[in-house]
Amino acid sequence: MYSEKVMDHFMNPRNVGEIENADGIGEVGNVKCGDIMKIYLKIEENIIKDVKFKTFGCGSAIATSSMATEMIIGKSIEEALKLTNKAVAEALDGLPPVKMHCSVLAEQAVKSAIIDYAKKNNIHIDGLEDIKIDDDHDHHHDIEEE
Amino acid sequence: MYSEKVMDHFMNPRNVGEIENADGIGEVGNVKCGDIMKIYLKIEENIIKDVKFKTFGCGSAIATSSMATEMIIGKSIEEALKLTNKAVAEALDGLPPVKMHCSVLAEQAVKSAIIDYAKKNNIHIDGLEDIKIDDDHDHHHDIEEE
Amino acid sequence: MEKRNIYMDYAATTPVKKEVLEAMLPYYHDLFGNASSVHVFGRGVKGALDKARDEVAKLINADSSEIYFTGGGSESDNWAIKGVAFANKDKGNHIITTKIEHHAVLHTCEYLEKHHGFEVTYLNVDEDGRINLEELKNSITDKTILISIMFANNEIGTIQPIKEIAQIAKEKGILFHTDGVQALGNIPIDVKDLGIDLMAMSAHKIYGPKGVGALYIRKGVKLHSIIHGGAQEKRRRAGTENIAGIVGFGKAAELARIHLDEHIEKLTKLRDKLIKGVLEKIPYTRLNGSLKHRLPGNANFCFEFIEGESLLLSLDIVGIAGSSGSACTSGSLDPSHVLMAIGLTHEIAHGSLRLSLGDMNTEEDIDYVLEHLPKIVERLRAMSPLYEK
Amino acid sequence: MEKRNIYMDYAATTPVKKEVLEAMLPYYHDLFGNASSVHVFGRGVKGALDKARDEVAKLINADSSEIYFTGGGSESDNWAIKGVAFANKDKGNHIITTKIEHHAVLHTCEYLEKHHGFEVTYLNVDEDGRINLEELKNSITDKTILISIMFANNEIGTIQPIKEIAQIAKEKGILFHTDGVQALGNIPIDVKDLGIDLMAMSAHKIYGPKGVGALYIRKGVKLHSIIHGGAQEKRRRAGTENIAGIVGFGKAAELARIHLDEHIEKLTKLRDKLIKGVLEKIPYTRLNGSLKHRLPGNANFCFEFIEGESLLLSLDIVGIAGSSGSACTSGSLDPSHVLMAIGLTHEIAHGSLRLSLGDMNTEEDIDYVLEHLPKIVERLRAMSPLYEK
Ligand SMILES: Cc1ncc(COP(=O)(O)O)c(C=O)c1O
Ligand SMILES: Cc1ncc(COP(=O)(O)O)c(C=O)c1O
Ligand code: FES
Ligand code: FES
Repeated sequence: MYSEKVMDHFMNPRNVGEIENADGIGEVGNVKCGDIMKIYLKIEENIIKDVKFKTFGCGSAIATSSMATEMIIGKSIEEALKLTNKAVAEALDGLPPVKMHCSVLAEQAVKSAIIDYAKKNNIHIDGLEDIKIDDDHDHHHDIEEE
Repeated sequence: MYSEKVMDHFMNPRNVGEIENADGIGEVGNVKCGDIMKIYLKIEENIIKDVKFKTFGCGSAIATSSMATEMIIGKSIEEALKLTNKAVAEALDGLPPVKMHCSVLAEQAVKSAIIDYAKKNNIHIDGLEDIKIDDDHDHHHDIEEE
Repeated sequence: MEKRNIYMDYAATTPVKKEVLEAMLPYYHDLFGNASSVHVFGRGVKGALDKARDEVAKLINADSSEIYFTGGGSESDNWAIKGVAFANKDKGNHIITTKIEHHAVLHTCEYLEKHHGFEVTYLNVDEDGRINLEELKNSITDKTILISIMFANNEIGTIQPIKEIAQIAKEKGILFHTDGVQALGNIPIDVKDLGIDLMAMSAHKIYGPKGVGALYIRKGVKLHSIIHGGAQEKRRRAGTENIAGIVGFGKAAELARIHLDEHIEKLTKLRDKLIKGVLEKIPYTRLNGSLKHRLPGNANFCFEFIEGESLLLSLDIVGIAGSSGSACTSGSLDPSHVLMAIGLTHEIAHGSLRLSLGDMNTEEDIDYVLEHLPKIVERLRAMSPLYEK
Repeated sequence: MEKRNIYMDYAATTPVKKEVLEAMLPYYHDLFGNASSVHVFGRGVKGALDKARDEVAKLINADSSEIYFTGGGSESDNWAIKGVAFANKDKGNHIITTKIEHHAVLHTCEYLEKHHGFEVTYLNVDEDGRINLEELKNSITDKTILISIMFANNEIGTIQPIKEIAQIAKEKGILFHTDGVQALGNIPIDVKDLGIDLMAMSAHKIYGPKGVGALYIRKGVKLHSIIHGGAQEKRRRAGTENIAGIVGFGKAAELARIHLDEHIEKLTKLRDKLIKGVLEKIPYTRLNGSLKHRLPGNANFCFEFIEGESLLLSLDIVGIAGSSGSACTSGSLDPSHVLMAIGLTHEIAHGSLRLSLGDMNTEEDIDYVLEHLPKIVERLRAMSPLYEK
């Protein structure tokens, strides 16, 4: 069901862990839904110098966290904000349809870590105010009952 | 589904045919139900000298007609009246449950031929008045619907 | 000619083709997993289900997503009819069907009448077994929620004017279900072109396994489930998937599609030879059903003065397997409701014989039947009190 | 230890045993006839059906005539519940079941509530997963027409006090159905002694084929059919019989009966070793279900701080096939309703793992799991934001 890339990032996740005194921390998801993603950022001069993550969740949640950290490391904040869940999923050679929402989690975790950074440092970043983090994200339920 | 005896009497029925100027003719069954049995008797001095039958019906109807004619030939009328459908079925090594009613037809055909003989000759035979020939005999229908 | 074993009861059921069985076998032991499982035993299986669904879809020009696997043709008929009826109870309670449906449709309708407050119109058919489109139109009321008319009849092989029926249903906004069990794999079916909303199918009539069927449900058609439970078949039909069976159905559908033209050509030729021969050689014989609108493999006769079971039995003895009425009803001794509906009298209907041809039949089989059948009919007639020469 | 392929998902489905498949094969091609037919192709088949029915009956000490073959466990559950409900609508509209039933029961009950005016009480269970008999008694009203309580649970393996439940139902004149799908072939079942009125069964859980099941209907119990049509199964369940499948079910039932004692002994031993090992080696682990009233092959754990799918995936990589929640619901991402009902919190319920053992498992398999599982759990915990060492 998962691509080789997903399995690789699931089995050998990049950037697992925490950053002490991180400049920004984002946590999304909901333990009730079975998924929590936590992203730690080290930011220097607007550049993401280091990223770590911890994830409680399904295989796809772990793989997308891992991929998302790889995709933003070394990037500027503005570039990191452009990261979409679709881009993460594509970088993993796709996800099964019912697992697309796990990549949304990864996108939102990154964004909420940046929001945290902005708040802590009281800086303004263009477009940040438009971002909505939805903790109670919809879990897929098939529609056609009966 | 049928015993070898039934198959034998079906394939090589004994006493098929008609008797011209028969002393008694019995016809039972109902063309609507898919079965008619006609029995011809030649009777001399209270003894059944000859029997013939014609049957429109299932394999078991043909076999029971054939067996019934064999069982009464040479018998006295009183003996022939004692012929039961069970005896015919047993003589054929049994019939499938849904086919038992075909043997009833054979018993009744014999009886109605004897009634005809009694009527034609205006003689009284003990027990004859008790016999009821039911032309619209029940066809098996399984009971448990729904 | 020596004794043979000739099967001419393909309309009752067909043998599973070798290629079909071969396709099925791996799924009993090596690839036995549950299609819904994450692990390797389950994963291999999901692709096989998808492929089978594609093949069934292709055979009738449906989308894959419109095919739902079931436990057989009867379940599919029940699902379509009860499912639509229960889902539309508030819109209306009237169903239209015909007098010559398979019992899976008839008894379902009767059940809905008796226990769930529905009203059913059973359309007449003409002596060929075809419905009258005017009668159909006239029987529609503003309470009509479903029209269920079989594609082709199992006993007499008559094919209905499906496209015209679908058109009428569509104009009135009524759902149209057709029992396609006999038509599938025997004539071309294009559900999109024909405008069918629901169609019941069964694998064992097209050289697939028994106990597997499908319901075509046009995208957007709403109906209640009849088997609730797990999330299989997009939550519309619960139950661990019968993977081997479904794979077999898929393979059978693929073979049916590939060989459809030659299948039709071959069976039509054999059937015409059989019908011609029987009518020529046996007097007091009637061909039931339509000459023109007829399934390629179906021949159905009535031989006056004799009864069907004794005929079948005699044929069986010389190695010819046919049927009388429909096999499903042989527990009952009433004459076929289909033969009654095309206007036969009881006595004639009792003497019916269906010889349904299939892929394993040959010209020689037909010759063999044409040699034996006349003798058998004559022998039984000679015993019949109804027959006066 | 090198990599293996270890199947521990027997509660989801089982492979078809060699003897079972061998018994089935003749019925695909040589003996393919319709069981209702008169001719030689059909005749051979009737006896095979009878024999299979006898074998299933023997396994549960029923009469042969009380066994009705269906298209699987889900159909059997649906039939029992809807059949009784619809047949007794005028007596009452209340059904009692539990919160931990299989979806084939739960969703059927929900459907009857939503669309057919029935009311359903869903009984609670204690932390072992057992119902409270007093609560059952108290929930009975004069409108109660059916009690449906599963024999043994598919996720946590808990066995209910069936005899006591049947007794209560009988005293009140209420029909009692039990979903016996998981219990069949895994513990002794005597429907007569237990006083069961209806019991659903499925072949593919006892090393038989998928897509075949049965419903035990005690003599005299009345219920509506859910698949109407032909006269099969004494007119109570229509559809051309899936002969190969039914024969396979019969053979599987025979093998299950003959080997029941050793099967139980072997699986109990393996299971206890597994449970003991896991609880010893892995901290923050909970065994779900009852220690005493438990299916021989069932082990179900929750590992705190991790999530089930990533656990399954990791196990799959080292060749261990287990499941999380029930396979049927893996389309949904909610935690198991059974684990919630025994009082677990969402986060813990998400970290569940069911390893269900069967005839092909060995001691070495358990050793292998006990070697790999702790490492996998530890690896996932190290990634989890919930886990603070
Ligand atoms: C307890 C229980 N009931 C019912 C079913 C449904 O059986 P089937 O998959 O044969 O429809 C299952 C298994 O899936 C089960 O474990
Ligand atoms: C026209 C028709 N409909 C429905 C069915 C029922 O199909 P199944 O036997 O697969 O349940 C049959 C055959 O038995 C049939 O010929
Ligand atoms: S994180 Fe919810 S299923 Fe993947
Ligand atoms: S005579 Fe009626 S079935 Fe035999």
